[in-house]
Amino acid sequence: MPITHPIHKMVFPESEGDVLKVRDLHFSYPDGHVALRGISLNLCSGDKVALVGPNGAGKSTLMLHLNGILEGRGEIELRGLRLSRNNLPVIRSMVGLVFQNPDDQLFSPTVFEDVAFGPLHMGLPEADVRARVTSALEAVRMSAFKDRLSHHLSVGEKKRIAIATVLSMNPSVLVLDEPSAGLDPRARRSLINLLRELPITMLVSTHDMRLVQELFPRTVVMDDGQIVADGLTRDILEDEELLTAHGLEKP
Amino acid sequence: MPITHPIHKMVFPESEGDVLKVRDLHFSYPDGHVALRGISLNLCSGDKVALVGPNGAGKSTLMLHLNGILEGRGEIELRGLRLSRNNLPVIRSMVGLVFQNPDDQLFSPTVFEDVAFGPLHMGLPEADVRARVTSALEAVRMSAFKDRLSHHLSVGEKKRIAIATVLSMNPSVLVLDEPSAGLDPRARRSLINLLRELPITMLVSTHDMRLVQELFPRTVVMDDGQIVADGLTRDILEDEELLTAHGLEKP
Amino acid sequence: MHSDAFDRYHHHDSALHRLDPRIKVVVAIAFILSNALLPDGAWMAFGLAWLFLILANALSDLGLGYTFRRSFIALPFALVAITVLFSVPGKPLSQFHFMMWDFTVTDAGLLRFISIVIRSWLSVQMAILLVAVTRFPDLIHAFEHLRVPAILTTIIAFLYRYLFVLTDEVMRLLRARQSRSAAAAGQRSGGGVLWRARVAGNMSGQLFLRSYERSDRIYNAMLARGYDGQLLTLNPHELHARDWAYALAAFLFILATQFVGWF
Amino acid sequence: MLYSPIQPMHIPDNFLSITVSLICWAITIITLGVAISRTNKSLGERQVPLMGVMAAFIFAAQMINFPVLGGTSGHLLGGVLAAIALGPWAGMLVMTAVIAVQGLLFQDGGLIVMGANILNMGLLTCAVGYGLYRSVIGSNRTVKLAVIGVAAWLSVMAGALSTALQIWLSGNAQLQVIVPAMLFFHAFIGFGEALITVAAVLFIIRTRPDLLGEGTESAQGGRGWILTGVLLTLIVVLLSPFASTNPDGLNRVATDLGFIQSAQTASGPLAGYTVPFLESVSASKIVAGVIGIIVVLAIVFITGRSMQNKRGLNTQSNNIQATRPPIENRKP
Ligand SMILES: Nc1ncnc2c1ncn2[C@@H]1O[C@H](COP(=O)(O)OP(=O)(O)OP(=O)(O)O)[C@@H](O)[C@H]1O
Ligand SMILES: Nc1ncnc2c1ncn2[C@@H]1O[C@H](COP(=O)(O)OP(=O)(O)OP(=O)(O)O)[C@@H](O)[C@H]1O
Ligand SMILES: [Mg+2]
Ligand SMILES: [Mg+2]
Repeated sequence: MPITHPIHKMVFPESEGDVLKVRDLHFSYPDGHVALRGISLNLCSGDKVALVGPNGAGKSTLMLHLNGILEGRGEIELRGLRLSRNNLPVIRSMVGLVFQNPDDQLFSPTVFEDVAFGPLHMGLPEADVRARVTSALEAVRMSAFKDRLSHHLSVGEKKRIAIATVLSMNPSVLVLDEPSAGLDPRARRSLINLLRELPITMLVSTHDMRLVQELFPRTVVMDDGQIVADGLTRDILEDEELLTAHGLEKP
Repeated sequence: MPITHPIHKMVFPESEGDVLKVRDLHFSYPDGHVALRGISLNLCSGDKVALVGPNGAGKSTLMLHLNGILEGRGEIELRGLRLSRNNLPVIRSMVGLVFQNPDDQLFSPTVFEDVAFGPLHMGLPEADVRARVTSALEAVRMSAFKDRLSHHLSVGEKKRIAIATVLSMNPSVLVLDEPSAGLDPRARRSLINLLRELPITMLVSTHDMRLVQELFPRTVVMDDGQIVADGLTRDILEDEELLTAHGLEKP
Repeated sequence: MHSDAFDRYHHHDSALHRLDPRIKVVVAIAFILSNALLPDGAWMAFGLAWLFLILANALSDLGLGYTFRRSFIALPFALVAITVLFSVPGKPLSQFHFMMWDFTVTDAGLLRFISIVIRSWLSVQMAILLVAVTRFPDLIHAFEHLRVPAILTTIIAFLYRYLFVLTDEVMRLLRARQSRSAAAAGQRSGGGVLWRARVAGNMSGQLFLRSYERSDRIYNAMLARGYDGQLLTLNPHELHARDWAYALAAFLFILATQFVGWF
Repeated sequence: MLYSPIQPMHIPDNFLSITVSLICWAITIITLGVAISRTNKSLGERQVPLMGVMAAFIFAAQMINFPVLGGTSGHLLGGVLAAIALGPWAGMLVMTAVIAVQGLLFQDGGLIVMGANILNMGLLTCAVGYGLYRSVIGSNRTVKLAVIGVAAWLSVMAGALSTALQIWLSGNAQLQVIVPAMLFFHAFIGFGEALITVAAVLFIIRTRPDLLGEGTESAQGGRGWILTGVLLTLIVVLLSPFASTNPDGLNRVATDLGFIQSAQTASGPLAGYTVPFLESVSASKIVAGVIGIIVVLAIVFITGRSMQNKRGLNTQSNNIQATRPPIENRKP
């Protein structure tokens, strides 16, 4: 199985410096299943990076490490701050994690309450909270939905609100787990436009290779708990051997 | 908005006769929402038909009518048998409905019990039930999973078992609601191969336009409770105007 | 999905695994009942019961230590029995004063306490062994055969099936909450107790709605496959001579334990 | 955190005497028998998946916790929520399934004492909760929520009180110690239960108010439930202080009923399960056990039989004939 060598440090034109550094991260689930076997990854400010790989590659597991929900062996640094138990709350305000299923993310009855959860939990004064909610909803173009019940929204709308719930925390990095799953073509298109517009560093896991091609200059391929390729998207998508070896397909 | 005219009767080369006839079907949900506004549709034996359309078009609602779970105004005929309260059990054995989420479909603790559920409720003797379970599991290539517990399966495996649960009823038509949602490329590919092999009439709703292109000679487009186009897939996929008008995209 | 931790079943192919689930259930209950009937301080009988447990363990192919190790999880409950020390009349051993009450530890109390802990430890190990060698669906079938009303066993079967789906859902909800439980640098975070309780309540309400709607979809799926108010299953269990032999041996052993305990 | 939350009310095996365990089983089985026939009448064929998934919901919802004070956390027990959302009878069945699985699969509570556990955590909580809720069904939202909160708190206290009484009747604790200890501890748990239940109900009212209509409209024996709720409330409110400050009265009653031996002499350790008219302590214990077992088996058998006969007929099968034999008869 020929595997492109991971490129550990890539500087893209728009990069300004390191936002996220992961060094040699290992993790096993309590039942003994080894999910991560030495992950190293750098994200620079402004990067938009796709994370692809077959089911069970460990993508979600890696993402759950980035704001300390899971705790593996290895080093994670955010804007120079090393992740540890003591600074978890601060780290969590810097990493905005959006889960695949927006229903998991939206647990409050109204959109406003949901978007306000993060800022409220951070102990901000009320005026700040309101300001943040307003601007987060504006960023995802859902200002009109402030008082709606989350429960009754369409999947595409829920997805946008889910992104707003982390934007309201002013994160340095946005980490999205399979954002386009289950969307119809129109909602998917509108999500792509939204992600393109957001001026924020992001790491996005997906099975949607066309999304990768359209949106992300850089792609990281994972399989079996390891990074097996990391480079320019156009190079990776040309490497048919690599793709089929890891259960992927050319768009 | 230019709309291709629905083609009410299309005879494809492999057709042998009508399996399913829907005539002028109307339906409103109890809350007053009008979901179907006069649907007419014919399916011939051996047809494999894709049902596409934006979220909320009424695809799932239509499918729930085909075996009498919802009851609207209009006529539905299966192999010449008119659907009515009295023959519901017979109709239900003729229409194999597979829901989007296999977790909703697999409600028994073990795979065997789930696949046996349909035949048992048809009142078949035990030996027949066992024979049907065996052949249904063989058809989806999951014979080895008979005694497994449903909740330990992967999504792709669950999907196959969900299809087996209706195959065991020897249906005349297979009706699948978004079968490829949430599958990774490998599992999706294996599902496509499975559907291609199954020698059975099927109506499949999906948002996956590439699946439509690969698998289905005929496509039906729904929007807002109506059928807005019905014809050869290659014609419909060429009609960019039609596609964008109904929130779809060329694969 | 990943909530395998919920499944206590261990897959092996031992004599005990192959035994008819009805026999296993009845013997386990008889054993637990027999423990409850033993008098305090019947050390010999306790020893015999332990021997029974060890024999069963040996038949199970799980390794002798399995139930023993698992049983420690249940042991903290024994502390609840501490009140027994003071409540049984007998010869005082020691005395102390706490708040407005006087407590006297008696010899009979101590005897009762030790006996209760041993008996309940034995019982817990048997229960652990039972679910470790019987798949839960088989257990449900056994209860069906033992005339537990079908509606209850059916609810339990559904509970078992959706336990995994819903706990996965809860895990994801909890993670989502956790990942947004942030603090600005140098700020105290967390909100008040009432607010936190409200968030937990909202999550429960959310889960409730989703469960309710899921049950609708399941009902549809059942209708689509011919459900008409009755749940039918094929029951693969048959009692063989071997099963009866094991049952007989077990009951004789348990009777012997009772005999030793009382005379 | 992949375990079922450990609840202090789950009694393990051997912590109650055989007699008390069996009496609790008898009460539980009779109540469940009624519950089964009532739910068959009111909910129809849709009940099966609904109650099954709701049972899984209660189980899963118990994992949702929130930090309270000093590292402790509160979570839902669910009896009141189940009773409000599904109606009292269905709520009881759902709670029974939850407790049965906790006992069977996780050894969280014993098997012989499961009757007591179901009674304390399933039946009583649903009865108190629904009874109080039923009395304010027409009222405005604030009153409703307040009463639901009180009901949730009381349901936990009722369960705790009944647990305490069972332990005492088994001769394993002194009344004046166990009652205040259990109630004090559970007052806090009940507080968490009340907060979460109210918030969850509020959530449902705001998003799907129609769901709460359904369980309550089926209010058969509506007045009866109010009476039950108020009665149980009174018992908790009056009995708790009485039991902890003036145990002698209750002791006398229990002694007269033959539960507790007042003798302070040699037979002390065997206090617990005796048939009063038998002289030999050990023999009477065995007889008591055997009688209890026979009674329970008889009840199980009879209810099982009658349910089996009713099931096919009571399910509301308007469009399908339900003539097939139920599960039990289709053994190969
Ligand atoms: N809670 C858990 N306990 C045990 N094993 C787990 C758990 N969660 C995930 N795993 C296992 O860890 C591996 C990585 O899982 P992960 O969810 O990170 O994959 P993924 O790349 O996100 O896959 P997908 O594309 O399906 O989302 C898989 O083999 C999975 O089975
Ligand atoms: N139980 C219900 N009560 C009221 N309205 C409903 C109900 N279920 C669906 N609807 C509405 O009926 C319309 C059709 O819904 P349906 O689920 O059939 O769409 P769909 O084409 O399957 O969409 P999707 O692609 O998202 O699955 C939608 O507007 C939906 O909001
Ligand atoms: Mg994932
Ligand atoms: Mg649909």
